[in-house]
This record gives sequence, structure tokens and C-alpha cells, in this order.
Amino acid sequence: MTPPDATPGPARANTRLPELYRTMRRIRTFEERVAELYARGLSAGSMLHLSIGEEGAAAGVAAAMRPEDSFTTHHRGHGIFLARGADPARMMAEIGGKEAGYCRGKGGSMHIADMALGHLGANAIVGGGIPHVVGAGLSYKRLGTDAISVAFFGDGAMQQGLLYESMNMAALWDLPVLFVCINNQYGMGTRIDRATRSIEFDRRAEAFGLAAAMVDGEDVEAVHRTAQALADGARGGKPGFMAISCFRFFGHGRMDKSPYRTAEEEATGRKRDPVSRARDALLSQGLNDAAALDALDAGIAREMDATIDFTAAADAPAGASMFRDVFGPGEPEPEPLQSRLDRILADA
Amino acid sequence: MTPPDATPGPARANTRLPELYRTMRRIRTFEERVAELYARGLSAGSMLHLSIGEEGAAAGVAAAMRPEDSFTTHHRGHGIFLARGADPARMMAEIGGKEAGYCRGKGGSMHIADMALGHLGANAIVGGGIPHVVGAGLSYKRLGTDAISVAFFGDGAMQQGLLYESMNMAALWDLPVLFVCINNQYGMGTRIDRATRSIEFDRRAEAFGLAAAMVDGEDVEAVHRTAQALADGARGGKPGFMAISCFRFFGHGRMDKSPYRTAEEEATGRKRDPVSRARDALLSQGLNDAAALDALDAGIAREMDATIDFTAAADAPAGASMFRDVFGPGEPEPEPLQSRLDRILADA
Amino acid sequence: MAETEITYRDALRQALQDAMRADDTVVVIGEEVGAYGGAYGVTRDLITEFGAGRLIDTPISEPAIVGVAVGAAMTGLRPVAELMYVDFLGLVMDQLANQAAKIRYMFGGQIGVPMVLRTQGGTGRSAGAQHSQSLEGWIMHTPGLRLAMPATAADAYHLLRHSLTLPDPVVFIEHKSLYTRKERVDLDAEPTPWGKAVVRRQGNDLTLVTYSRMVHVALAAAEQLAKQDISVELIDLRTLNPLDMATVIASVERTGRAVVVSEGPLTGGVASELAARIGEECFDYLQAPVIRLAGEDIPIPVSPDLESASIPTAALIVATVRRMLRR
Amino acid sequence: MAETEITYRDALRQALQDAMRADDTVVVIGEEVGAYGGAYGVTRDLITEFGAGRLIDTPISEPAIVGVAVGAAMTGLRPVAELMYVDFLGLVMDQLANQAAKIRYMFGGQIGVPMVLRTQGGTGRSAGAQHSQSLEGWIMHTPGLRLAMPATAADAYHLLRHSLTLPDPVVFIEHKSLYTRKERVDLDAEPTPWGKAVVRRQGNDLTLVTYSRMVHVALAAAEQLAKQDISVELIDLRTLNPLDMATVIASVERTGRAVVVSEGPLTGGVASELAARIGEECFDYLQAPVIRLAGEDIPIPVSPDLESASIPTAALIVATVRRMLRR
Ligand SMILES: Cc1ncc(C[n+]2csc(CCOP(=O)(O)OP(=O)(O)O)c2C)c(N)n1
Ligand SMILES: Cc1ncc(C[n+]2csc(CCOP(=O)(O)OP(=O)(O)O)c2C)c(N)n1
Ligand SMILES: [Mg+2]
Ligand SMILES: [Mg+2]
Repeated sequence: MTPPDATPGPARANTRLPELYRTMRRIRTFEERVAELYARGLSAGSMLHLSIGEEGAAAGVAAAMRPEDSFTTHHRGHGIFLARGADPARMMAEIGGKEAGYCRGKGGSMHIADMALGHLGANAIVGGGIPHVVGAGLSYKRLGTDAISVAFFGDGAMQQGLLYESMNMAALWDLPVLFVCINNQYGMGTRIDRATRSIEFDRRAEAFGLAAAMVDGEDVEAVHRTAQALADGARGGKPGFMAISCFRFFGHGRMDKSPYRTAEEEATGRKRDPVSRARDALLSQGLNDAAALDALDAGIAREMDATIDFTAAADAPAGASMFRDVFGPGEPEPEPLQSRLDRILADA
Repeated sequence: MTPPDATPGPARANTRLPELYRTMRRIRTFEERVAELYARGLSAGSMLHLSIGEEGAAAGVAAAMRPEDSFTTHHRGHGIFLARGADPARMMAEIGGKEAGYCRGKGGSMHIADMALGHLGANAIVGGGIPHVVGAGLSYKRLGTDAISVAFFGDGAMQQGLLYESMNMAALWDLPVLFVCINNQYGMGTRIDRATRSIEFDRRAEAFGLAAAMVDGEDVEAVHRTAQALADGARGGKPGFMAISCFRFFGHGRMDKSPYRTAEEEATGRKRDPVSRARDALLSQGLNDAAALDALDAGIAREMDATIDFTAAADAPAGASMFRDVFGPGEPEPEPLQSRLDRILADA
Repeated sequence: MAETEITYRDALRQALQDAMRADDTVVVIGEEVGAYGGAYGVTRDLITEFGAGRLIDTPISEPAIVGVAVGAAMTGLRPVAELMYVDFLGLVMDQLANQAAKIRYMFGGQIGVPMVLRTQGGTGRSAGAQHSQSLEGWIMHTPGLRLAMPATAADAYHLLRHSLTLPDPVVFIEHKSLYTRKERVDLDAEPTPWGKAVVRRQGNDLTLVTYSRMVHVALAAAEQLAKQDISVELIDLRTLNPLDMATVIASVERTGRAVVVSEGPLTGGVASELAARIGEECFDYLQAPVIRLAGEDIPIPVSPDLESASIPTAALIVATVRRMLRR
Repeated sequence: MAETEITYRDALRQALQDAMRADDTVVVIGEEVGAYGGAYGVTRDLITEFGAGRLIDTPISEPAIVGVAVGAAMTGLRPVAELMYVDFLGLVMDQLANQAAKIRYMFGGQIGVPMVLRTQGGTGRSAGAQHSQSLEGWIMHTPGLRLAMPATAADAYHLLRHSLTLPDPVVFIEHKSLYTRKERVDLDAEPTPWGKAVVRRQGNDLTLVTYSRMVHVALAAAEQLAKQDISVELIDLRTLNPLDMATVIASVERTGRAVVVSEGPLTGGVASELAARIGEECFDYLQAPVIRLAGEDIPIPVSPDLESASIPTAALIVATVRRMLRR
């Protein structure tokens, strides 16, 4: 239950904290802008899940990955994708259902993906993307590459059977795969202790033969160290599992005002803030001064503001695109209703 | 990993071994007759799965159950059902697809059931019947009865995700449920070590909050003691899990000649014989003499011979019964193809 | 008397509440059905009256939710299992189609599985390909399942009440875009009969057959057509199993023309079933081919413009009817 | 030249072997596909040539098998996932219909899922309600999936080879009662074109449309009818997606009568889709209603007599055709 690499962090001179802080701040600010996009009626629908409070998980694990690695995420995956290098403007445009988005407006927040960055897809089915990384791991092993594939999912998915089938296969076949549970304490309105009797999730993974660890998501460096150790193991053919504990600062989606938890619980939970903790550490360790951080934050704010303008100005997908990409290029496409009717009713 | 009740067996005067032996012998002989039914072309199809070698699991657990308890089984469930009091003639008739069978010839070996004996059904979907006992446990808890419900399944089902969802719910809701894995070392041609990295199945159950034990299925009394302890716990609201290790003496189904394992492995495996071990114990402990056991066995052989004659003489279900029982009594039934055609083509 | 203005959502809640008062074996099992009150608010506050023992919040384990409901239904309870989105059917089809639907039959009639699987489907919220589907076609193709798809608050109430008295598994599919529809409903009125279609609008020129939200789309079309002196008869099927073909046949024999409308994808769906049956049963009366209007054979896109263009609209119905009537 | 007598089973094995030789990204993933050689023997001995790295035996975890194939297909392999029985679709419909079928579309065309899901279905072995189904109706109703259902050894070979070159997920459903059928096949012959139906027998009085095992049942019926001077045209669809309506329409326009035959349950199934399309497309040519012959709307019983009575027989086809022709 202690992380495989429980040694103290690297010498301060080598710390990646500044970079991790920057990633986390970009996530935080991006998510704030997503909330604004919704409030301004520019988002495609209301099914937007903010990862505020979970930046430590996204930034820490992402920093342990290499460019050739791939991943899938759950529905709360904006932060992870950003941490892996996404262009926030194209992300925001996708969340707005625009043609300029990563998926040309067809996928939206819950189905964003980018093959160039190894993002094999967010998923609106809890647990749905988990086996895909096992498949990716199988490919990498067979094709002889050095990549690993990482599944990100919530605590809710710990109760989906498919996770156990997937972990079992990864262990059985010695695949380069890492399973990352972002335990934000809630699945919608259900606190984790109302979803299961035992939250020692690492024991479950160990019982299937994986290397496993639990780590506090408020401490982004701890997340990163743990992820690095498990990713190294996975690259060597020993799949890993980690559960990162954090707190979902806001409601499940944009409509959810969290009536099922007390203001006090929220206040306490929001104290577990990986972003301000990292900022404090940077300052107290003298790695940055406040002015530099303020400037950094302001630059990020401007960058993220621009994503909204970009989205507002972007075009909706053309109507005809509806029939594109059901099947691969050159393959027979589904016949549009209108063509069928025109044919059948031509001489009616 | 030691059974919760690891104390030595009860004083010999109180032993249930004679009864357990009788149950096991009946199972063994019944299964031999099922093989004969098939060989004589009297079975409905060839999907017949013999539980020879697994009698200790069936008899030991069944003896820990009460009349009001219920259960589901996997496809290899003849022995369990017999141990819970089934009429072997009606079982055999069902296996033959006859109207006199438990399910009027519609269910066959893989879907046999009997509500009067609490048999909520065998299942041809690996793992398919497991959640049903959780539902039964929910009923018993809510309705305030004292019953428990027991799921029997094979080692193959340890790799079906639904098992973990089911165990999690049982633990979360403190349900009177017992999960029994009959680990006969094989799922079809796949030895358990080719299906998973870790066979410490009790650790998996414990990680979900269940009481768990592993026991040797050759020792029917040990199975019985373990089952009794876990059943008592389940009756008190602490669900249990047990894995019973044994050996599948023959092929998966009647067509399978087990080319994937060596004659030596089979010979060694078949030495793990709960029936002859119990017989030896009865003799060496002076609880029975050989003549008495021979007489018992002969009586059982006669009883089981009669099941074949009964089945051979029994009627197939009438054709019209095909449309019965799709829906409940008095409910609109599906229209037979022939009636529809008669109506539509009446004036054609 | 008890005529009140009520939403589709509240009618469903009322049905659950009344059924739970009348029969204390009724329990609701699903994700967020208790304290949260249901993802779409249908079970809001019921936990206050009935407690956590009857409004049973579950982990996110759909296969087990349905499997547990099956086992509970076999042993004395009458569970209402809730699937948050019909799109999650893919996770539970084994428990639903191989278990719930077949148990009575496989076991020779010994026992039934009196459960209701409540869920909601359809487009209208830019929820994307995995949260906007209309999958009633899979259910209709599964012997042993009943299937109700109410379009109105009154039907929502009565069909759900009735579902909770049936001896067999019922899949009860609500439409996410109907929850906030308000209607005057007389809850003491003669209950909606189970398995009977209703003629929502009488007419002579053509028969429109549909169900669920498309009833309202078709009604709007019928009103526009009326202004153009085209009189269409509109049939709301209400249940797809049983399927009340008698009402449909009687109408088509009179009008000689039929358009069937479904939100689900065209190929292999409910519209095709209806067209095939009308074609078989009314052959001698048909003056034009039975036309199917249905969802395009594509996944549902997130972009709101594309989403709404992917399913039949009132304008499409109007245009199609006019072409069929050469007007 | 390479004309050999070969079984349907061996043709499938040959297709896998040839495809695996031609493309070393092809891997087979499923229960008992390796050492055991497949529950129905289709992959027998392939492990000797290709090894356990390409004939990948899995635990009994169907949802993960399909999910792993999806991920592998997105990252450079071309997996053939095997589902031992089509009846297990209920366990994998989420991975198949929500993931494999929709990924290309949801992701805006960035990537496809070039995988084949091989499985087998149908009656004939008294295997009961959970091992005898014909569930192609669910697949046909899922946009984004291709669907092949070969009736002959030659088609089994060519369609499987072709499936393994397509950019999209293909569900490939074999029939358990066809594995031992022997035929002379010319493996070097012009390959069966993908997505094209074939006229198995020419005729003028009526068109029979079917696929998979029912092709042989219908052929037997056609032969009996020929002895009675009734000449039916028999169309084997071979793939249900794409669906070659052009061939069907051309025939029905000539014969004026159609019977569609499917082993799957009638309601909401493939027969209904075909009847609806013929009704729409050939309205002016039809001299009688399009008649659907299909499986009864019941679970499949174990008893062999009931099982065989629950699906269309040659006798039923003969009788129906004669009644339609008033002969
Ligand atoms: C299979 C499935 N079941 C239910 C849902 C509805 N749903 C969406 S998110 C969610 C909660 C997920 O909780 P968790 O996995 O902890 O992720 P979080 O939202 O906390 O990030 C639920 C129940 C879904 N999308 N998919
Ligand atoms: C969901 C599912 N997958 C696969 C099968 C085919 N099958 C039937 S029995 C079996 C092996 C089961 O092994 P195990 O659970 O250990 O039970 P045993 O046969 O050893 O008693 C398999 C793969 C099935 N019936 N159901
Ligand atoms: Mg969570
Ligand atoms: Mg086994």
C-alpha cells in the first residue's frame, strides 16, 4: 500500500514542480472557462464535467508519460488531455460542437480524442475506455514498440466489472499498461463509501497480479513519483494500478448543485487543492516569486480567454457532414433519408 | 486464507460423513448415467457437463444449506441440484428434453430449475446466475426471512466482471449471500493458470469486503465445515465467498476428449477423488463396513438406472407447448407464424 | 376531479409513489435513485417517504443492477430497476435478454420475472452518440419482454402503474425531451388500457403511426397539414409489445396510406416492423407504399444542428405526406 | 485449378490462415482459439503455424475481449475477436455498439476500428435458449457495423478474407449447422464481391430472399416447387450491411412476389427490414403482400422437436409460396 517508489523526491534542483504547477494552472483556468462557455450558452449541451480539484492527478501522471504513449479517459478528462499537450482552443471548440474542434463537433466534451497526441478517446460510458488501453498494450507488445497505454477513470468505475476483466488480461499477458483511478470521492451524488465496503483499491489490483499503489492527489509530486515508478514497471511488462485520492470541487455536471453534501464537507474538501499547494511550495522553496507566478497565471488566463472567443467565432459543422465518417473513406455510406424518399416518392 | 472455522471436525459420533458419502455417490452414479443417456442418443443435444470429481463441493456446501435457502448454478450443476434434493428421474427427463422433466423439456441440462427446492436456475452464460442470488438476498433481507442464497460457479467465472459487481453489492448491502467457486482447474481447455496470474481467489473477495476461504474439495467434511461457517456468517448479514479446489475428471462436454492435457495429469487429477476418499474414511473409521456400502451403492445404481428408462419412455412436449410460457398466465401470447399466414393468405 | 396540471416527470413519480403505497414489495434499484432523486429527477423525494430500503442507490454496475432485479423479482419483490440512459442497454442485454426475458420459458413456466426496467432515451440535449440513442428496436426484437413508450403524462402514469402489476419483465422507455412537458391529467380517470394504441387525431387521408416523443412531432405536422386541408389520422402506439395492430389496420384500411415514424435508426428498427406488418395486413387497401420516417443510420452527433437534423421533423412529415398525396 | 472439396469450417480456417500469412498484424483473440482450436474447430492447428502470440487464448471475459480488440484495432493490429456463441452479444453490445461502431464517427473520422467479430449462431443442436439464437437483427440496427452471414464455404472464405481488409468493424456470423457442409470450392476463383447478393437459382414466379443457413432450406423448397412447375428465384444476401437491395429489387420487379426468410425471431428482425424495403421500393410491381417467414417470437426450446418447429422449414416455404400463387 506504500507506493513502489517511496523514497523522498529528487533533489530540489531537479524538481519538476514549476512545470507541474504550470500544467495544473492551465487546467484550472481552462475548466473555469468551460464553465463560462456553458453559462454563455456556447457549449454543446450541458454534459460538461469539470476536473477542478483533480489537477494533481492529471499533471502528475501525464508527466510520467512519453510522447509515444497513449491513453483513454473517462468523461472528466479535459485536464488529462491538456496535460498531454492538447491545444485548448481546439478543445474548447469541440466542447462547443464546432467544426474546428478536435472531432469536428461530433464528439463534444465526452468523446474528445486526438490520435496525434495518443488520446484514444474520452468515453461517456463509465469504464468504457478501460479495455482499449489493454488492446493498445497488446499492440505495443506485439509490434515491439516501447510505448505504454494508460487508462484514466473515476472511482465510480471501480465498481464496473469490465475493469477487473481488463486488469486480469493485462496481468496475464504482461502488458505495458497502467490503470489510473482518480478517486474524487464521488460518483455523481454517491460518496464512495456508499458505493463499496472497501476503498483499499490497491488490494483489488494486487489480487489480480498488478503492481499497485495509492497516493494523495493533492501532492502532485507524489503522484508523479508514483506514476513514474509504475510506468517504468509497465514499460517492463508489469502492468500497474494507482488510485489517486482527491476531491471534486464542484457538482457532477453543470446542472448539479451538490445538494447531497454539506457546505462544510465542500469547504473541507476544497482545502485539498493541488494547485495552491504547489504554488505555496514554489514560493516557500524559493523556486519562484509571487510576481513571476502572477505573470504566469495571467498569461494562462489570456490564453484561455481566447479559447472562448475562438469557439464563439467558429463555424458549426456543415449539415452534409452528418453522413461522413460512419464508415471509412471510399466505403459505401448510409443512404440519407431524403435521398431514399426522393427515389421512392419520385413518381408518387 | 485459512477457513474461518479451522477447528478439527466434530466428534466422530456426530459426523455427517455417511450422509455426505451417500449424496456424493448418488451424484457420481447419476452423472455416469447422463453419459449413458448421451451415448444412447437419448439426451437433448450434446451440451452435457458432468460434475464427476466435484461431488465434494456439491455435497459439502449443500449440506450447509437449509430448506428455505435458494441457489443458482452454472452449466455444470447436476450434482448441486441432486445434493439439494432433486428427483433424479425428473432431472434425467429434463436432460432428455421430455415433458416430464423439471422444465417440461424446454430448459435441458443447462437451464434446469425448481422453485420448490429453491433452485433459481442453472445458467448457460458463464457468470449469468451470480447476480440473481444477490437479488434473492435483497428479497430475504427486505422480507425479513432467515434464508440465504448461494451462487455456484466455476473458476472460469472468476474472470467475469459481473462477479465483482455482485460481490461488491452483497458486501455493501450486508446481504445473506454466499458465493461458491468450484475450481476444477479448467475452463474448457484452459487451465486456470492460463486464465489468470493469481489464483488466490479469496484475496479478491476480501478486497471487496467479504468473508472468504479456500478449501480442498477432495475433503467433503472440510468443505462442509467451511461452508457452514460462511453460511452462518451470511445469515447474519456478512456475505461470504469460498473457492473449492477439485479436478474435472472428464472433458468439458461430451464431445471433448481433453487433448490439451496429458494422460499423466489426468491420472494424477483423478486421484483427488472425494467419493473414494470418503468411502475409505467411512471404512477406516469403522462407520460402515464394505458390505453395507456396497449395498448402498447398488441401491443407488438401481435408482439411477431407472432414470434412463423413465426418460426413454417419457413423452416429448406437445408441439403447441412451444408458444406457452413466453409470458405469464392470461397474458397475450406471441402469434404463431402459421396463424398469421392463415390470416394474411386467407383470401390470397 | 383529480384533474391537475402535471409534467411527464411528475406523472412518473406519482405512479411510482402510488404503486409503492399500494404494494410494499415494489422497490426501486438504480444509480442515484435515492438521495439524488434520479438523474432526471423522476424519483425526487421518494426516499423521504419510503426510505433507503426501497429507494436503493447502487454502485455504477449496470449488469449487476439488472441481474439483482431479476433475482429479486424471482423471490418476492417487484423491482423497478433504473438504467440512467437507454444507451447503457449494451451493458445489460445479457441479463435482460438472456435472463429476464427467457426465465419463465426456459423453466417451463415455473416462475416469472415481474420487474420493470425504467430508462430514458432519445435526442435533444446534445448528449452525443452514447447518451442520445433510441434502442427500442433491440427490445422489440427480444421475445419475452414487454415494451412501453409513453408520449403523454397520462400514459406515463397509467402505463407505469400497469407495468407494475404485470407478471413479466417490462422495459419502460421514457423520452428525455418529454420530462418537462406539462399537461392536464385526470388521475382518477379511466386508466390507459395496457397494450392498446390510441387515435390522437382522427383523419381520412392518411394514417400516421408513431409513439413516444414523435407523437408530438407528428401532431404538429398533422396540425399544419390540416391547415392545408389534408386530414391525417394519428395513432400513438403507447406499447410496442403488445403491439396493437388492430387499431393500425382499421385506420389504414380506411385511409389507404400510411407513414410510420420512429426516432430510432431506420434500418432494422421499429419503423420497419410497422411497415412490414402494414404491408402484409393491408395489402389490398394500400394506395401508396408505406413510408418509413426514422432516425438516420448514423451515430448521433453532438453538434446541436446535426443532432436535430438526424431525426424526423414535423417539416419532413408534412412534406412526405404531401408528396404521398400528390398535393 | 485449386478447386477442392472443403467444408464451411475448413474454408473459414483457410481464410484465417491466408489472411494471417498475408498480413502479420492479423491476430485472433478469444476463448479457446489457440490450443483448443476453437469450440467449433475453426482455428484448429493455426497456433502451430502462428504461435500463441497471434492465436491469443483469453479468459472468459467477453466484454474485455471485444474491448481489447477495439483498442488493438486503433493501434495497429487487425484483430479477429471470437465470440463463442452469438448469444453472448448481450455481454458485449456496449463495446461493440457504443465503442467499435461509433469511434470513427465520434472522433470526427480520425481513426477507424478495423476488427472482425467472428461468431456463430442459430439452431440445430438442442443447445437451448441461450446458445441457439440468431441475433443479427441487433447488429443490423446498429449504424457503423458491417455484417456478413455466409451460407456457403466459398462465401465463408471470400467474405472473411474481405472482412479482413476493411477499415471498419465487421460482425461475421457463421451458422453452427453449416460447419460440416462440404462443397467444391475454387479458392483461386474470382472472389465473392463484398456487399453483393447472389442469385442462387433463377426463376420467374416469385422471389425468395434469405441468407445464412436458410439459403439451403430455401433451395430445398425451390427444388420441390420446381417439381410442381413453380419457378422461384432465390437470392442469398451474403452481407446484411451493406445490403444489396438492387439485386432484390430487380428480381421482385420481375416476379411481382416476394417471400423473405430469416431464422431470427420475426418481430423487429431482418425479415421485417427486407419486407419494409421491398414494400417501399417495389410497390407498383407487387401482386401480393411481401410475406415474412422467420423464427417464432419465442425463446428457443431445448426439446429437439420444438426447436426445429420454431424456425422456418422447407415445407413451410413451399406451402406459403403455393398459397401466394394460388396453386
Ligand atoms: C455505464 C455508465 N453508467 C452510468 C453513467 C452515468 N454517469 C456518468 S458519470 C457518473 C459518475 C461517475 O463517477 P466516477 O467514475 O467517480 O467519475 P467522476 O464523475 O467522479 O469523475 C455516472 C453515474 C454513465 N455515463 N455510464
Ligand atoms: C459468457 C459465456 N462465455 C463462454 C461460454 C462457453 N463456455 C461454456 S462453459 C465454459 C467454461 C467454463 O469454465 P468454468 O467456469 O471453470 O466451469 P466448468 O466448465 O469448469 O465447470 C465456457 C467457456 C459460455 N457458456 N458463457
Ligand atoms: Mg468520482
Ligand atoms: Mg472450471
